[in-house]
Amino acid sequence: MEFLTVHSPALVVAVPLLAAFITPLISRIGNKFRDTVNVTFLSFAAFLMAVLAVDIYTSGTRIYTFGATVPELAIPEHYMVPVRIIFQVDGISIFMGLTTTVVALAALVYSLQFVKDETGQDRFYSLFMILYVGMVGLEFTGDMFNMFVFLEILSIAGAGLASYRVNLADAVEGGFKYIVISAISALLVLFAIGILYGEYNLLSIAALAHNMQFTTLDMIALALLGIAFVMKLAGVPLHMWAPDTYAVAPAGITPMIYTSSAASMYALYRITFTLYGGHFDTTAIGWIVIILGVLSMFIGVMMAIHQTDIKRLMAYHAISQSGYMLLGVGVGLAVLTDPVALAAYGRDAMNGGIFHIINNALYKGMLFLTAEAIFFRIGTRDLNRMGGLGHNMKWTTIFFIIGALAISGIPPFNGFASKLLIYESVFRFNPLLSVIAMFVSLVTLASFTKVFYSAFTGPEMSAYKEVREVPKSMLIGMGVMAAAIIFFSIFPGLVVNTIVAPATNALIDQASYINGVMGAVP
Amino acid sequence: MRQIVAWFVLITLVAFLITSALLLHPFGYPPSAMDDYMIARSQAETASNNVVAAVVFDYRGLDTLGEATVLFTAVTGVLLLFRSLKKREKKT
Amino acid sequence: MSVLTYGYAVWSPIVWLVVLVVLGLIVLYVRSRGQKRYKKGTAQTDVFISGVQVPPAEQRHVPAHNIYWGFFEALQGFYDTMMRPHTGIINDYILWLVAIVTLTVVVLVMTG
Amino acid sequence: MLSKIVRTISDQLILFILIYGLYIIIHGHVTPGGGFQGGAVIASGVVMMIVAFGSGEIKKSLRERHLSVVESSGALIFIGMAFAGMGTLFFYNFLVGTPVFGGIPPTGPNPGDVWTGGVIPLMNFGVGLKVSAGLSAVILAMALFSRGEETEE
Amino acid sequence: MMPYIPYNIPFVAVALLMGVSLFIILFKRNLIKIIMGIAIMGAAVNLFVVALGYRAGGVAPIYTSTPEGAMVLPVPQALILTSIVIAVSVIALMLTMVIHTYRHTGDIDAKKSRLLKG
Repeated sequence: MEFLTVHSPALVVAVPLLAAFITPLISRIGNKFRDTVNVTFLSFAAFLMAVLAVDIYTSGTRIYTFGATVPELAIPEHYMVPVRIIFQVDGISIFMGLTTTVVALAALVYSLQFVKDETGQDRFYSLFMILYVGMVGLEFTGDMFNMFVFLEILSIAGAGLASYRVNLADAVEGGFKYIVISAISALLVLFAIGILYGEYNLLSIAALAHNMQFTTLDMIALALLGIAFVMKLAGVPLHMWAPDTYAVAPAGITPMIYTSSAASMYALYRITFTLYGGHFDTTAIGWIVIILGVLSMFIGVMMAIHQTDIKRLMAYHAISQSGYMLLGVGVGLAVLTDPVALAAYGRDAMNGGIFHIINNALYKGMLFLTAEAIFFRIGTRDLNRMGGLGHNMKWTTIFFIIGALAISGIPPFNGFASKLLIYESVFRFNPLLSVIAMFVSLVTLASFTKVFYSAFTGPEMSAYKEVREVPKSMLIGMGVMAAAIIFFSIFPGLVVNTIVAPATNALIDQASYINGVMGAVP
Repeated sequence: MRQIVAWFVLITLVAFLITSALLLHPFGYPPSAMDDYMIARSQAETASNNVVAAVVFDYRGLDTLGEATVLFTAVTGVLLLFRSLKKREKKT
Repeated sequence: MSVLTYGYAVWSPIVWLVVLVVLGLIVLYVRSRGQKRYKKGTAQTDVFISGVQVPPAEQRHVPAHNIYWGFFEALQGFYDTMMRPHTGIINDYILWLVAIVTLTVVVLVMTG
Repeated sequence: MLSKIVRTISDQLILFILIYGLYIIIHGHVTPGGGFQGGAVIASGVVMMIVAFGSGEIKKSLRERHLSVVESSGALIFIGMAFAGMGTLFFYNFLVGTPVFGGIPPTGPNPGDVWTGGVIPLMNFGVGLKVSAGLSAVILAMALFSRGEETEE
Repeated sequence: MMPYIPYNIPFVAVALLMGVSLFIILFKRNLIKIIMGIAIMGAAVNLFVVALGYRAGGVAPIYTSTPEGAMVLPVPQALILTSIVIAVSVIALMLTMVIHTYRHTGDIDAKKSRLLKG
C-alpha cells in the first residue's frame, strides 16, 4: 500500500499503458479475456487515482521525479535547476484526473457491447487506453515538452478512434480534420516551448514560472500556447472541427474526445495561471478568455438549435458549455491581481467554472451516449427521421431527460448549481455577461426540448416498431454517469468544498506550485 | 476577400516570428543551465558515453516512452483503419 | 453538506425538492377537485380542428426541421451570416487559427 | 515485382542493411544512433524488399499480425525496463554498477565500451525492435491496401 | 572559435520556413499538399529547436574518442528526436485517412471531398 501511494503518480499513467501494449498479445486468447483484462487494468488505474486523490487532499501537492533517487528530489543536489521530468500533481490536476477516470470507466463499459460485433476490437481497446493515458499525463505533468508529447498522444489516439467506422465516408473526414488541427496546434505549442527553452534553457513549468521575465518573446510564446490550446478545446471561432469530429466518433469515444478537450482547457489554465501568473497583470489575457467564452456560449448554442443531426447538435452544445467554463475562470483570471475583487467574486466565479467542468463532462458525456444508443438501434442521426422512441427505449429516455435537465440548468440538478455560481459572481463583475449566460441557458433548454420532442415523444413509428432497448452494458455505462449526476446534484456543497475549492486554490496560489519544485533555491 | 485576409495574417505572423528570432539569444551562445549538468554528469550517473542517449533514455525517459507510445498509436491506428470489414458486412 | 454556500447566497437542493413535493401535492389536490364528467375514449378526447379531417397519429408528428420555424424565419439574416464561416473546409479552420493567433500576439505584445 | 537484377541485388543487400541497423541499435549508447535510428534503417530494408519483390511476395513471409506482436513485445521490453527501476523510482537506471552493462566509463573523452550504459542498451534494443516492426507494418499495410487487399483481422 | 553569426540567420530561416508552410496550408486545397505543409512546418520547428542548442565551435555531445572542447547542448537533440518520430507517426495516420477519403469520395480536394458542413 505504501508502495502504491508513493508510486501512484507514475503508475496511473503506466498501468493503462501496459494494458494497451499487451492487448495485441492477448487478443489471440479470446475477446472476453481481453475485455476483462482491459476493464481490470482501468479499474486498477481508477483505484490508484483514488489513492492519489486521498493522499493529495490530506497532505498536499505530490511531486514525482522520474529516474531520480527520491521522488521529491526534483533538483539534483548542489544544483539550481531541475533536469529530470517531473510529475507535479496538485488540486486542479487531480480534479481533472478524477473527471477523466469517471468518464473513461463509463465509456469503456459502454463500449464493451457497442463494438462487440465489429472488427478490430483489440486495436480499439489499445487506442482507448492510450487516449486515457494521454489525458492523464497531460493533466499530471509538470514539464512543458512532456505536455506536448502527451498532447500528441491523445490527439493521435483520438483521431484514430474518431474514424473507427472507416466504412462511413464522413467518419474518415472527421478524423482527418481532427488530426490536422491537432498536429498544427501541437506544432505551435512546440514552437512556443522552443522559444521558452531558448530563453531560459528550462523545461519544467515551475522553474520557468520562477524565472519568467515577461519579455516580448514570452508574450509571443503565450499567444502561441494559449490559442493552440483554445483550438484544442474548441472555443469559438476555432470550434468548427468539433461538430465534425464529435458527430462521427463512435460511442464511448465522443465523451473521451470531449474530455480531452477539457484536458486542453486544463492546460490553458495551467499556462495562464501558473506559468504566466504571479507579478504579471493578467487582465488582458483574462478579457481575451472571457470574450472567447462569451462567443463560444452564444454562437455555440445558436448554431446548436439550428441543427437536425442529433450528435452535431450535442457537439455545438458542448462548445457552448465550454464557454461557461471559460467565462467563469476568465473572470477569475481578469481579477487575479486584485485581491479585493478576487475575494469578493473571483474565487466564486472560478469555483463555478471548474465545477462546471466535471458536471459537463458527466451530463454531456451521458447525452452523447444516449445519442449513440439511438444511432445503435435505428442507424441514423437525423432527427427528422426519428419519433416515438420513448415507447421502446424507456431507460434511454430517462437518462436523456436527466441529462437534458442537467445541461439546461434546471434545479435541482448539478448544472444549476455551477451555473448559479457563475451567474451571481459574473454579475458582480459585469452584469451584461451574466445576462448573456442566462439567455444561453434558456436557448439550451429550448433546443433540448426540440430533441426530446422529435426523438422520443409522439406516436410509435411503424418503422421503429421492433426497436428494442440497448444492451445491458450500454445501460450500465449510462447509469454510472446518471448516478454520478444525481449524487452531484444532491450534494453540491460537499463536492465544491472537497474537490473544487482545492482546485481553485491550486490555480490561484502560484507560489506554492513553484516552491514545490524550486523550494530549495533561495 | 479570403485571399486578402490570409495574406495579411500570414505576413503579420511571419513578421512577428522574425522579430522573435531577432530577439532571441545570439546564435551559437545559448544559455545552458540545465544542459551543462547533463554534459558534466551523464557519464557518472548513467554510465553512457553518448550524452544524447543518456538524455533520451534516462534524464527524459518519459518523453521517450511517450514517443514510443505515439509510434505504437500510429501503427495501431493505421492497421485499424486498414482492417477488413468483412465480419460487419456479413452481419448486415 | 448538501448546502452550497458561497459569497452572497445559499443553494440547497433538499429544500428545493421539499418545496417541489409540496407544490405537487397541492396541484394533485386541486386537480382532484376538478370536473368529474370527463371520460376517456369518448368524443370528448378526440382532436377537433374546426371540422377539418384530422390526419392519423403518425403524420401528426412534427419533424425536427419544422420546430421553431418562426424563430428561424425571424433570424434568417443571422443564420445566413453564421453559415458563411462554417464552410467545413480544413484550410478555413487553419486560417481561423492563424488569424486568432496573430490577433492575440498583437494584443499581448501591445498591452504586455 | 521488379526485374531479376534488382531482386538479386536487394536479396544480397538486405543482409548488410539488417547488420548495419543492428550495429546502430547496439552501439546506441556509445556512438551516434540508437533504437529509433537503427529501427528506421531496418524498416528501410524491408521497404526495399517490398519494392523489389512486391507486397504480395512479402506478405507470404511477413504478416502485419506478427509484426504488431513483435512491436508490442518491443514496447513491453521498454516499459518493463522502466518498471524494473521501480525498486527506486520509475525509469531509475538500476543497472549502473551491476555486472550487466554496468561498467562506468572514465569521465571525459575515452575510446568507449559497449559494456556500459545500464538499462540504456536494453531500452535501445526494445525500441529498435518496436520501431522496425512498426514502420514495416505501416508500409506493408499501405502497400497491401493500395493493391486492394485488406489486412487480416 | 567560430565567428559570431549576425542577425540570427538560422532563426530567421526558421520563421521563413514557417511562412512557407503556412502559405501551403492556407492556400492549397489538395489534402496531400496540406500534409506536405504540415511536414514542412514540423521541419521548421525541429530546425528551430536544434538551432537553439548550437554552441559556437562545439562538438557533438558524445565522449567516445571526441576532441576536447565545448559540446553543443544535448537536450534539443533529444527533443527533436522525439518530435521527428511524432511527425512521422502523424503523417502516416494522415496519409491513411487521405487514402480512405479518396476511396470514398474519389477526390482529395478539401472542398470537393467535403461532406460535413454547417
